[in-house]
Amino acid sequence: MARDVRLLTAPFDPQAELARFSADRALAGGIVSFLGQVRGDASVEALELQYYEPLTLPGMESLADDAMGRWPLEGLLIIHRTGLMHPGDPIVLVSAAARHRRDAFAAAEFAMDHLKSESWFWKREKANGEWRWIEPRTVDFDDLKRWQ
Amino acid sequence: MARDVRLLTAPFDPQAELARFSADRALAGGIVSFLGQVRGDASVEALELQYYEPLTLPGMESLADDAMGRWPLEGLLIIHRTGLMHPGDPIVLVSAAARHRRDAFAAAEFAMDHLKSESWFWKREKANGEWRWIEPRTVDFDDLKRWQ
Amino acid sequence: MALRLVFMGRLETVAGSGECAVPFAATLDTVLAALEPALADALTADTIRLAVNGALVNDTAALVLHDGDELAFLPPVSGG
Amino acid sequence: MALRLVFMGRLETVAGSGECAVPFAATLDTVLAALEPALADALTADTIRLAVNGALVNDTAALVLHDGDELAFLPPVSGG
Repeated sequence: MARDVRLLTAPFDPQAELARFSADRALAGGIVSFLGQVRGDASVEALELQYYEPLTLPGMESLADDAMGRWPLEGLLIIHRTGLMHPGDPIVLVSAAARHRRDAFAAAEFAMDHLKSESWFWKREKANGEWRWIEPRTVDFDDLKRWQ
Repeated sequence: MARDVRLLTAPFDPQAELARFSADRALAGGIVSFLGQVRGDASVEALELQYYEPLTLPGMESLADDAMGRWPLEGLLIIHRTGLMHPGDPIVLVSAAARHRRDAFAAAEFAMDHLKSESWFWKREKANGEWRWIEPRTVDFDDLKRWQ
Repeated sequence: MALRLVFMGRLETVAGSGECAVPFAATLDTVLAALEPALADALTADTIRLAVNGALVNDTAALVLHDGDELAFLPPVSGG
Repeated sequence: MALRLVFMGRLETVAGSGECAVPFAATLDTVLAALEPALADALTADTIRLAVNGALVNDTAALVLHDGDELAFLPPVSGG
């Protein structure tokens, strides 16, 4: 099970996922993981992520295939939440396992940069009782250019 | 508790450490972790890491301070095993939490590159019943040059 | 005979709901002409992408619609 | 009156143990001269660093030892 890509509408336990993923990666010398969680800013009360079924998961699967083709990985895990989340809730977990450390770091960062700027998610935040749609951030596009 | 640096002579549970670290990092948007474990190559039966008490832990603490000074981190965790280990055993866990993803990736990779090439550890591997000391790898020094 | 329209992200706020059904029309212009002008404007902004039945459309002028098609209007993504 | 010698990594294999006590001597050369020649050679290779009481020594020629000092001989590190 080299590639595991999931789009979840309910909460998940990132440590349990990582424990399972690293137990299955006996050959890998190194596993690099990124965990994104809803920030505990006092101002943000909730966050909602929308997805569009026909595009979002296929896009994530295609991103995973791209990463697996670029680096010699022992495994790649991409889990992304959608729906309503609150401060501290896990949003995204990316984990790349490789024999060589640099490959695992590069693949995990590549996957995150693309998830952040190219994946089919729309986000809104609730602050002071008001929902507000989040526009794309310029810095995310700058991050993406590094891989082109 | 922004900085947590430990040198352990007994096994540790990386997922439990990560769970605790990420629960304490409420402000961080992203946490990048590197887990190194003894490779499950059929050939390597055991691995032993030696350290020299007066240098090894102080060196790791100084490395952590350096990383905290270079990037705006919400927290940095460095746990390193010593002693006798077997395939699948965790060796090293580095975890960097930051508001911005790029900072967390850079700090975790910086810490790993320095642990691999500059830290006071001596490693030997047992294969086919014979212990053999491991020499430094050229690639580790190349990795290090990126930060200079 | 109908089409299904899907509004993602802030377009949902403009439309007042995430999706609706409209009477069938063969071209996008005819579909848009039957909508509230403010919504039609938002849907035709330069940054909005269109997907028909889950496939992105690059040339909307050449588009020929079929009964039952799902048209999804996609603002710029805002990151996971 | 004694010194403690510590042999890390592959030097432990050459020395046959990780540490030993030797009679006090004020200079490194005198300490080394009293050891097995094969061990003394291994300890003075270009790649070996010396730490006295946990502090790295850059100029071993200028080193003056004191009773009870711990001399650690450190081969190149092999990565965590």
